[in-house]
Amino acid sequence: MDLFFFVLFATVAVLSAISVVVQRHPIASALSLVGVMASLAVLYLALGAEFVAMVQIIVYAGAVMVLFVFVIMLLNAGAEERRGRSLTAHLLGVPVLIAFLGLICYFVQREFANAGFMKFGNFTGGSAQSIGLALFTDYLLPFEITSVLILIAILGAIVLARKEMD
Amino acid sequence: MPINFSPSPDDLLRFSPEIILTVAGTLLMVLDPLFAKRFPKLFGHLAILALALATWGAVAANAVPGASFSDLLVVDGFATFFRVLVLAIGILSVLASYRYLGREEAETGEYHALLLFSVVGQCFMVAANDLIMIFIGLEISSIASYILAGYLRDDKRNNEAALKYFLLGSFATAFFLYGVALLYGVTATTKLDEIRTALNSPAAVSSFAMVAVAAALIFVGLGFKVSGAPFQVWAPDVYQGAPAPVSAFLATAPKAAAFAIFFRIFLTAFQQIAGGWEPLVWISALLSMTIGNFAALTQTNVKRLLAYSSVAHAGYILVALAAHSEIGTAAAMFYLAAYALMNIGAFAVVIHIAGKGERYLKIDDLAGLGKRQPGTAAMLTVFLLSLIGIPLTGGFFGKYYIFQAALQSNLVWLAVLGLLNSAVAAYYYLRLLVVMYFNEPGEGAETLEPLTPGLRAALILPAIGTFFLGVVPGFVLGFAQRSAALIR
Amino acid sequence: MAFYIISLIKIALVAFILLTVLAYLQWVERKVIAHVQVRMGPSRVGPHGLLQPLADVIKLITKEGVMPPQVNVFFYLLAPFLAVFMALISISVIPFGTQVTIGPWTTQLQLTDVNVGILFLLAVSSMGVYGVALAGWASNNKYALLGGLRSSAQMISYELPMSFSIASPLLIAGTLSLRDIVNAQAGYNFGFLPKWLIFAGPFPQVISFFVFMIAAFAETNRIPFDLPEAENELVAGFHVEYSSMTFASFFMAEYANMVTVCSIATLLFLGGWHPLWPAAYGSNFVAPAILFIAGALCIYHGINPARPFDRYTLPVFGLVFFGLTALMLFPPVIPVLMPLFWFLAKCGFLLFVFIWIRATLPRFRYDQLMGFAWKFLFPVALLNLLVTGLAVALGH
Amino acid sequence: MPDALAVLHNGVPISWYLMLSAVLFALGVAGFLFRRNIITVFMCIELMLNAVNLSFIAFANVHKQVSGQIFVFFVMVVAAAEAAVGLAIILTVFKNRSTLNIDEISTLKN
Amino acid sequence: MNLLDLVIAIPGVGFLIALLIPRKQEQAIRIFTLAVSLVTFVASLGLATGYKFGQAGQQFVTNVVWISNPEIHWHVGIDGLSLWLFILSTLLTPISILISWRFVRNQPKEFYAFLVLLEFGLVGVFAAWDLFLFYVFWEIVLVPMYFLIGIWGHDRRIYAALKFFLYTFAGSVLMLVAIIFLYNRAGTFDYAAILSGLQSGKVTLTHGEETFLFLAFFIAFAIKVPIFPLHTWLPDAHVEAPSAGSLMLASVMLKMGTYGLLRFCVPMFPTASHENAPWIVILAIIGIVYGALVAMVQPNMKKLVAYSSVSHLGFVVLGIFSFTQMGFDGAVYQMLNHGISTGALFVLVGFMYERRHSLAIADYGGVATVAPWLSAVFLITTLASIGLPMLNNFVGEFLVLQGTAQANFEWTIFAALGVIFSACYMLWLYQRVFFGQTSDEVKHHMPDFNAREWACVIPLVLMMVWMGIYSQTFLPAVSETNAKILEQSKANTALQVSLPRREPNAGLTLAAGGHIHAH
Repeated sequence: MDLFFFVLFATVAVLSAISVVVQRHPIASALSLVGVMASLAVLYLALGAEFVAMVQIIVYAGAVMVLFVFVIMLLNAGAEERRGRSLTAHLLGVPVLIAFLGLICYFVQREFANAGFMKFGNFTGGSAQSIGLALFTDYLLPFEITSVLILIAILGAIVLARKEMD
Repeated sequence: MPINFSPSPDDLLRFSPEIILTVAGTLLMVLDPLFAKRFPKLFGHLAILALALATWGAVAANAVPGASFSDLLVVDGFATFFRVLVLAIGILSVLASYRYLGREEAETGEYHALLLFSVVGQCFMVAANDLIMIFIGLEISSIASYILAGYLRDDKRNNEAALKYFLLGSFATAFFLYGVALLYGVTATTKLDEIRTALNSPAAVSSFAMVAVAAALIFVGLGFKVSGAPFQVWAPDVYQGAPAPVSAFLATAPKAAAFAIFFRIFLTAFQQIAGGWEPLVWISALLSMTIGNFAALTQTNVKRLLAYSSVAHAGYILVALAAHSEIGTAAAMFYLAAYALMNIGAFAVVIHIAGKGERYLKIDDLAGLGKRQPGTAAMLTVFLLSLIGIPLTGGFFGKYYIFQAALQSNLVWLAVLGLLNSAVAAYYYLRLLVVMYFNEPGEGAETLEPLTPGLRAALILPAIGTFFLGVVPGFVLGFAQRSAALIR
Repeated sequence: MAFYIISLIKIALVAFILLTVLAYLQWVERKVIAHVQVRMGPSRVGPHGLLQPLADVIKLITKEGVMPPQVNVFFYLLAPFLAVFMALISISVIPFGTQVTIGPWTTQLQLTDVNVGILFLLAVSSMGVYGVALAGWASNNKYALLGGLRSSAQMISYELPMSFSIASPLLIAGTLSLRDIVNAQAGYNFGFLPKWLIFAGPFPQVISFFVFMIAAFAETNRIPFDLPEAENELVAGFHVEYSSMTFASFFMAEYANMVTVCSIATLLFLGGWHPLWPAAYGSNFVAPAILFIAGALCIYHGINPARPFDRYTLPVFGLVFFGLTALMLFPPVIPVLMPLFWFLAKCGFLLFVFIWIRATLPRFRYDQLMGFAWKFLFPVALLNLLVTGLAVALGH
Repeated sequence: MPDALAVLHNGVPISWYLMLSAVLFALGVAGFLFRRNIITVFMCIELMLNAVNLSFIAFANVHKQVSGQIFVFFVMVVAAAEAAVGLAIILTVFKNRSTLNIDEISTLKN
Repeated sequence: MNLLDLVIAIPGVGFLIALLIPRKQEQAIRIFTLAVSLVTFVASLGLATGYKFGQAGQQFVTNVVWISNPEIHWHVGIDGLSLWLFILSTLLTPISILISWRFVRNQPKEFYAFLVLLEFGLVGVFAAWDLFLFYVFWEIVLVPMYFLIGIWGHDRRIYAALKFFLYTFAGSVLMLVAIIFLYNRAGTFDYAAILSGLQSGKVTLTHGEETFLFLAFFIAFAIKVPIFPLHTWLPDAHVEAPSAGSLMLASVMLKMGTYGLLRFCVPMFPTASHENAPWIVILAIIGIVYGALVAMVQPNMKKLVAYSSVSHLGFVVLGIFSFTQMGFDGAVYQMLNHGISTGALFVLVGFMYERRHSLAIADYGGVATVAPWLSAVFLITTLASIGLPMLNNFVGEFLVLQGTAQANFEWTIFAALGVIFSACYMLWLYQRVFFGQTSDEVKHHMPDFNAREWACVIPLVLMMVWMGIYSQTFLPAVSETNAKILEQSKANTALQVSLPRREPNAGLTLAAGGHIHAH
């Protein structure tokens, strides 16, 4: 069952991610990204991170990506004409990326092949309670300081996007 | 299950600079709609006050060094040094901003609030002992900087600067984060000292390859932030496009903080695999110096020139990192202080000559400054000489210490190439001097306005600082060395 | 294996009942509004128009779907699907009652019990925006786009006070599982005052409840927040280009959302399936009594028919009601049916409120709507959360 | 490579999750490098962050620690803030230049 | 705080005070800076009188910690090598101020202030006994000279100034590498400590390291001297600089290079300097001949003098790399001579430029008839410059040639060619400028010396004669010190050299070396 879910949603995630990258229309990319996020949320659930999975959907898919879609619509961004970056970028970039990917995969496989197995329910530390406890004890400081981050984001949006008053 | 977690007074004191700045930033935001029209300068004054208070807090916190908030925050000499440095940069940036904001008729309240928040992030970064904390601090600093870079939103250059800074900054962040994730996977912790302990254990040797990958990713992320080559592509565009006082700030404070964590992470967490990352830093340092200096040779825009020069200076500091020794760390700290002073000073002159809408940014617009305003010209001369590395200026001792560290770590060729680079650099700095003193005044100089008090202070204070570092470097260096001993 | 079979049966049952309810909700709405406005409402198709929903469904299915030439086909078709999917999936975590034991099998009256159920609901509802926004955009029509943009902005804005208002009862209940939240509301103060969160706890959640309801109206795009489909400004908003089944999908989604939010309100604030007063005081007899009265009324009107047809239909209904009354009085099923009844009753009442308000209030102006969300609702919800938090903290 | 039986018996190896994460990350990087619409480029950054999050969660499962999930939480907050600011920046850019093509937004230089 | 500190401090403080004088008070600035430089000069004479002859080591030592980490000392002192160079700097500064008295109209405040700053740097260079301090002064010299050329120079001043700065700076950063390297090895910047460490073997360098360090120092000094292929900045800088700049540049700043060679390169890295001597000597000879030949064809007086400097400095380098007592003595003496006589030439050319506003030889002719005193002084200077007996250069050139002959006679032949050539171009210059038809422009614009100008040239002429007639005033101190340096360079060679190599100077060095080997 675990394997089935993993394969299913990993496939969905990868296909959606490819779709994000190759779709010409930003809206299509955005929705594909939502697809990635949703399938990742399911994988999070499987890994015992139910709270984070839900937050992933609420914050990422439900708020951040909506914002993206919103902006795309607002700007009425059209499809990209298919004239990619320079050839050299492709010639250089693709092999480097594949090498990068291969390297990471190789090391990950070497290092973590026997690190553990995911079985649904083998880790139940991801409840809202345990997250909350961690957030308000060990991670109180970063938790508080993220409020500054939010404040900056609000301020930034005001500074950059407000209408002229006069 | 009531949770009782209340910080002790010591904890709060160690955290006081951030608290003060956050409160002040919020206050500025609140006061903005009330006073923005009537007292546009009020916000600058308040910001300086807050920064000064925070500096005091940072110094006071140094009296009770130690870890707080479940070891996430560590106040040590290193942290204090960089805190004071970024706070001082903040003060100087505010001083340099008065005239600019007035000239461009920009909103002052939000500007200063963002500046304060950015400094909060940097203070937070440099005192962090945890990769996640560093990440959050980095982002606070960066996000505020993105906005500042595009602060004059009707200016196309500002837009472009903000966009590029934002895109590449976020890109870098993702790399940094991936590195953190992998590191977390190997060591099951993100606290720097625990990572070090974990990697020190004999069992960890088998994971070194993985750690090296993580280190490389973190290196990429931080390389972007410090604008070290080959990740420097954004720097020229951003520094050129952003409002001049913001460029001054961006070229110094975030860079100083990013270098602080660079050193902290690489010397604390990755000390074990130093042999692995040293060549990486070596190459990056050399590339930064070379690319920065040679690209700067052909620039005609002063801001862009300073941008490339800042890339080159990042290269010098990376040399100190490549040395990965106590003395190297101390040298980098000293250099960053000197660099911040001279760079802000140089940018202050740019702010002064740029004129409304930053029209006069060509090197030729400096022409005749030596005749029109000998005082300003003399200040710029001091900064440029310091950037070149002429003795009796901070820049000289900075370079000296760095290359001493490099030689001590047997990086002879890096030192030689670095110093030759600094000779190349002399050329383009001298070009500014040439134009300023030897050429006849142009259009920019005709319309030049007298120095305002804010700018005057933003010139004189760094100049004094530059000389101070150049004549009695022992004071700062001594502190740096004592602090550097702590992060190893 | 049994688990899967039971689950499948439950899913089929819930889907069937829900879809029927949704169809009839439309009928109820038309009837109620008609009566508010002193009209008859649908009455041609079937007795009292009871077959109207069926006719509507047949009509919508058989109508020719018009595919406007300018639309972006894929997203145009995806949008209604998304809307319905998101609306229906949220039902899966809503508990309707306590557990049922039939022979060796025991199951909850709930499709699945997730321990972060309420978050799941929030998540799904936040995804609901996509349907509307996409529909507006894919139609390639300026009215539709405006409607889509408006509604996404509106839904995002109101999601915030909604979340805050949900957080307060969660704080008191101390859990995210919907079932546990309802269980936390069991019992009575002084023996008769229900411990529903709207009444009781360290801090009664009245404000929270109202904020939630207001936000719920906005989230479901109902009057007075139905700006996305404001007929007089935007023709019909985001679904102006939709017809036949695709149009029906949006319609269905809207009603399904209504059901969902009413269920949530019931679960969070109104004690879920807990009766209004203790069984000791006879709460178990409310349902039979109502059914009995309904049956009696049917028989009465069947005997004195207003229309010729009523002579046959109403007695049949009357008999059905009597049968239900008898069922409700049958002791073995009481523990199962009573909670279900109370839950449906509260939910139905809230649905009625929805319709009632639609019949009563005019529409907001757009800036008023946003201003209301950010300047009034949000601070109120925040304040309420703070006070609740304080109360909970002091209560410990 | 654990054989299929082991997978059925033990569950999915964590390294598979990590490789999935690496693949997603690389796809994000590819998008960042090859796409030209600013918004898409930005979305690719989000994809990279998501990939990192998956790693964190997987490691949290390995180490049986909640802290990995906390990090994801913070990353999300950061991503949200970044999105707000980033989109605002994109809006200003679009307002002044009426284009979202990253190649056309390169007027600085001398 | 002894007299030496005071002498160094006066111009430094004077510079700061000069900056404070209001821009409008031009005369006040002139007088003040002149006063400062005169006081410095007088005080520096005190050094000469107080100098204890017969002691080769440094005197007037002050050694206090300036920067504690890394330990950098304010360690200054004077020995026979630096004493006269030191006084030369203090002597020439007032003269340079005087000759600019009327000439500089543009931003005079900065001009005079920079001259004083230049003096500060120069005296510091000659007095510094701490490598780091030396480097600091070395770089300080660069800045005022850069501005002097760049602001008050002639038409191509910007190009010249940049070229000057970049050449010198590039060299000096190499020196910095070497200094840091030495510090890392020896743990001190103190020259004496490093030297004794190297000699006693406490500080060991591999052969490659020593070569590297030697080359790093050598290139820095060679650029400054300048030695043949690195000399191209010099004609540009000299021609474009104002008279005062040319004067200081030729008379004192070039000596910084040769001083450095003798002070640092030779004693600290004896093996490397011996090994590299052959090609350095060849370069020096090329410089001598090449400089002279190029000077011969110059149409521009200043350029001619500038190339003659290349030639003369070639002698100095030759003398140094002959590794003989006489060669050393001659080199040092030649440094002083060159400072006086070439300085005087620049002064005089400057005077003529002030009058005629031209440096082209073709624009002159028959000056002798209108300005006899000027011609007379010029003649004396010319003769001194070509090494006429009884005048100063003769002594130096003789010593150098003799020292070279001791080492390798073939070199002497080439070097002597330089002497002959110098006679050619100088006399030819004199003939073209002072004799022949007097043109109208010359006639009307060539008044003779005034009092200020006399004040400038008299000390120089006196010195030429004094140094030519009674070299014993100066040579003993020089010789003592040189003997010590020679000793150091040999002793060290003996200790370290293990590679067999061809010894160019068969006599002295081999004998001494062999002797110590025998132990």
